Amino acid sequence: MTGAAATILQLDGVDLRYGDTPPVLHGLDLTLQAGSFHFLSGPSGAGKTSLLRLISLSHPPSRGTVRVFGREIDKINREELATLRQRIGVVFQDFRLLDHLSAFDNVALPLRIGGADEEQTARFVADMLGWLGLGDRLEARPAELSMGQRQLVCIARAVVAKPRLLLADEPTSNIDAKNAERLMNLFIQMHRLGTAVVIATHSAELLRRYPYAVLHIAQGRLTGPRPPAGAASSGTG
Amino acid sequence: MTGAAATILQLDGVDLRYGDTPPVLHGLDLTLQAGSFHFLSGPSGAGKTSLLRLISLSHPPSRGTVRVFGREIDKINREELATLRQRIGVVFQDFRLLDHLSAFDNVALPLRIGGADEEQTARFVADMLGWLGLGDRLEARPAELSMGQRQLVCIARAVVAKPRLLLADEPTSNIDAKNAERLMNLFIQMHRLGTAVVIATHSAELLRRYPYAVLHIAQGRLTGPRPPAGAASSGTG
Amino acid sequence: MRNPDLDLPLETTAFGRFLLWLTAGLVFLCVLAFAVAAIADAQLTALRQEPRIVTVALPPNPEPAAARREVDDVLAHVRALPGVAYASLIDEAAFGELVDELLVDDAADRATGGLFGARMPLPRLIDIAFNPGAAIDLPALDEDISTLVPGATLGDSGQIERSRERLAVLFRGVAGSFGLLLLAVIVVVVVWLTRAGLEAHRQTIDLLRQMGAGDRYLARQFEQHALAKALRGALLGFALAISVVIVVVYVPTLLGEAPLAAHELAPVHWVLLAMVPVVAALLATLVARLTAHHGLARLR
Amino acid sequence: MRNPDLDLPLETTAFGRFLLWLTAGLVFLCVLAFAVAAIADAQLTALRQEPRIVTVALPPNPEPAAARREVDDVLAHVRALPGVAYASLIDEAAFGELVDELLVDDAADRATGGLFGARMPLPRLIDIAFNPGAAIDLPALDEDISTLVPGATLGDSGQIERSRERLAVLFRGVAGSFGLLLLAVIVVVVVWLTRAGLEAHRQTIDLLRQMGAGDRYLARQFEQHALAKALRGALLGFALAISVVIVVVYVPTLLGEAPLAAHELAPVHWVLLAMVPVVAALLATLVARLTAHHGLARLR
Ligand SMILES: Nc1ncnc2c1ncn2[C@@H]1O[C@H](COP(=O)(O)OP(=O)(O)OP(=O)(O)O)[C@@H](O)[C@H]1O
Ligand SMILES: Nc1ncnc2c1ncn2[C@@H]1O[C@H](COP(=O)(O)OP(=O)(O)OP(=O)(O)O)[C@@H](O)[C@H]1O
Ligand SMILES: [Mg+2]
Ligand SMILES: [Mg+2]
Repeated sequence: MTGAAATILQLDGVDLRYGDTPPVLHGLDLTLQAGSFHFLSGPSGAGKTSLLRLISLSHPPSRGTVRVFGREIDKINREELATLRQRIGVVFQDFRLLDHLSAFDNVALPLRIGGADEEQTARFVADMLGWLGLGDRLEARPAELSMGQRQLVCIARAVVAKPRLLLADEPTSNIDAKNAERLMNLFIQMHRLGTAVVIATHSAELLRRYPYAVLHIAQGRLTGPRPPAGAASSGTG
Repeated sequence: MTGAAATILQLDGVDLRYGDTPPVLHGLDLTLQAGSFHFLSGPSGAGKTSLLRLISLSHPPSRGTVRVFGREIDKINREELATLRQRIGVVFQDFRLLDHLSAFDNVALPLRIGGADEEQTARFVADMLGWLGLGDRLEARPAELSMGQRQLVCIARAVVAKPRLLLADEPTSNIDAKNAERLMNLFIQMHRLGTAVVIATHSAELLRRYPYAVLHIAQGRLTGPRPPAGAASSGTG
Repeated sequence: MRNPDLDLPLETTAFGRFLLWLTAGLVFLCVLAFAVAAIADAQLTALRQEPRIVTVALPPNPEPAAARREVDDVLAHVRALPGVAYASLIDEAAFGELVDELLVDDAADRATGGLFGARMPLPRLIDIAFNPGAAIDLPALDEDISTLVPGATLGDSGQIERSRERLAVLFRGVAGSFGLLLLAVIVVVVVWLTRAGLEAHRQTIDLLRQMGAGDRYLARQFEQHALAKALRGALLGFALAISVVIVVVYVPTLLGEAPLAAHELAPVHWVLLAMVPVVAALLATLVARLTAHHGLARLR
Repeated sequence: MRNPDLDLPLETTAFGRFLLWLTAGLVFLCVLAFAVAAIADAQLTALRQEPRIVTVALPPNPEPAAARREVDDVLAHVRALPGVAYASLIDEAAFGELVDELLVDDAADRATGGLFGARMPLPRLIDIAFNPGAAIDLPALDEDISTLVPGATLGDSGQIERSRERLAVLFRGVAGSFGLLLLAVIVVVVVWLTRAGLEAHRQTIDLLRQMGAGDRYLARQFEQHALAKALRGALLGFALAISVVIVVVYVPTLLGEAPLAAHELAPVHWVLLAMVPVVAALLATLVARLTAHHGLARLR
């Protein structure tokens, strides 16, 4: 693993609960280093997405402390929080594309919010979508894309601004095997360049094929990081 | 296969195009018998969802004829069309749950639209959601469910009114292996009771495990029905 | 478990949010406009109920017989005209008093015989009262009378009443048309909101259709929603408007200013005003239903 | 490729759809209300510019010296009062003519010496003109004068003017307050629409935040949208209202009815009316910005 082993994220005794219901996650401790790569597995409803919400600073912990890029999030003001979030890329399980924007504009959002100039934005976005095989669909609205294509747009949006932390929630759920492999290679590439990557998945196939540490979640508790599940080799990227 | 071999759906030389773009589907011929079971496979963007839109009468063909339950759809008036649609259950790839309704009310929709009485509706819906393991989440809104749970609600909605034609678009994309097997057993059960079932999937795993005919779509053209891909046995339901 | 009519989340979009308030605002204005028209109408009725009186002045004539003949000629001519209720000579003593009253404020002075006493020759005045609403050709009458008695003149006290009458007609017309225009605006607003609702819920409508919902099932939701919202909005607007009418009309009356005479509003006016919110709500419901049906027929 | 300010699809929800039309409607009503206030104000100014004249009548006094003294006493007393512009005796011949004119229509008659000639003892009248706007204590004046000259009375010709004045003040106050109320309604509507917009775009806002958008980035979109829509709506409402003012005020004037005297509106009134849409649009923008900031701060 290249890149300094700087701590990007640290959870200490974190609980998460929605409303008045019992906590969905209990007493989590987790540390993510720059350039690390983890799978996050567990049955449906176990709390994978909830954990990613905590890590992406989109839901506050009900108990415990969360530190990102060395800062404790309870002590950060709103403006700084926005800046920190610009360094985190998220592939949402439900994509969350903006229906009224084209594929191009959806992918351009993080660059524009980050204040990149339009020329650079146009180049980055077109390159990224072209590489994903959507070069001829730049102006299509999400409703005019197949589900797999929408998922690719969502992934493009998460990685286009070169985040230091990439969180992908079931990123290949609607994507065929060939594309899935290309995507995994992209994630691996980013991890080699220093991005910390976490991929939530219920696909036994992925866990088997790629030799990375697995965080397993069950009944709201985290086990792991476990060492890679199988001894299979793969990941030619 | 039980049930008379009545023809439920027939496509003759059907094209489908969106707007002015080149057709997404070309010259399709397909016949579905009552109590049949097909997988529909093909790479992302091949047209699986588009074909299901044709079959579910939600998009008209650009050319050719579509007959459902023995009726040519061009010659059906609006009221009759509504009645025919009540016999078709669809699991959407993007779920399409109504955000403002509880899981219970979402699943109850087809029964209520069909005019079922409330008592029967309540029983059917609670049974179905209970069987899927959502018995304690009846009053949750879609936003309060995990993605896999949402997909289960969508499937419950598609099957609760016992349709004669069931179309499922990637029904296990967000569901773990254990639940996926339960669902496949449910679909197989329905097919044995006379429902024609079509399941679109990109999962090589499913195709390998279940011994049913496969319709393959590529570059807008349909090949098959092919005989079952693997010789694996399974489907204990 | 829930109300099955909740399929479309109409509450959350413009249709549900704004129908109530826009109906309230428009019915408020509409009731105000019709109230102005009703007040104008009431005043018009009152003006037309008053017998119109025109006064003829004959120059003084010192010769009693000739004077009496002149008066009789004029009375005979005038009484023969269509639309005349009565015509009579104002008695001279009373006229003398009238002149005194006009120029002398003090009752004591007047008791001592006034400024003029009763010995001065005064012009003789004849009051002609026309039936309410009669059409009167005053210039022709003026000419006839000065032919009968040279020097006789026609007072123009009717002139002011006719100007007020025309003003009342103008106000009734303008305010009434404005009220009708506002009802038309309600129709336009409901069409517009229903279309916006169809648009906003396009995906949900498609989904419900996919599950076999017919046009009637869908349109009914718009209709019921429109009825509930528009009725509440209309009653709200009506209550506000009636409060304003009462404040603007009766409070100045109590303060003694009385710029408008609303106590003259007839029961029929009040009934018509009370019908405005009902008509508005029914109109909104009907229009929502028709627009929804029409819009649904066009969506595929 | 596209305008980067399009992130929030404000066009498609109530905020975008209705801001323009609601602003137009409210500014329309607001300008009308202020126009009524301005007309009332113009009439008030006109009424106050007219010197108010009150007439004192002294009873006839056959003795010339005493009569002259009485007149001088009253003039001296009155001229010493604050606010009196001038006071003068109406000359007797002129008064005689006035009486003739009042009772005799015919110029020929009048030329022969009139009904009364100039030999009758007439009351002596004194006109007192007060400065525009002076506060006058008429009852006290009445008492003073009847102490000076027993039997002297104060005419009440000022009474009607004062009633019209009070009416104009009432109208100006009511219409002006209504106009201000409508500006307040605009504020409320914008707050409400902005909140509805925040609510409707909640998910999009959450998404943009997740990508690192700050409050300023998000609030700016509401603000810019509000400015564009409210300005267009306000100008539309202003244009409509001014058209109505012109139709209602000038057309009857041309027809000779002249119920309102708008030609008396001063330039300052027109400037104030023209400021209404500008103020409304700026108010809407400011309120949208503040509401958006406040709402965003509360969302997590
Ligand atoms: N907003 C919410 N309010 C209440 N409960 C919630 C909410 N979001 C999730 N939950 C509940 O929390 C639990 C964990 O949900 P989560 O989405 O984290 O699961 P997951 O591991 O991502 O599952 P999946 O594989 O199905 O996506 C589930 O039981 C879910 O019903
Ligand atoms: N509404 C639309 N307008 C225009 N083009 C569309 C529309 N819907 C789909 N397409 C295009 O038609 C093609 C087939 O789409 P479809 O959704 O049927 O694919 P799919 O086989 O279901 O793919 P996936 O596995 O990704 O869901 C794609 O190229 C897609 O971009
Ligand atoms: Mg999840
Ligand atoms: Mg698809």
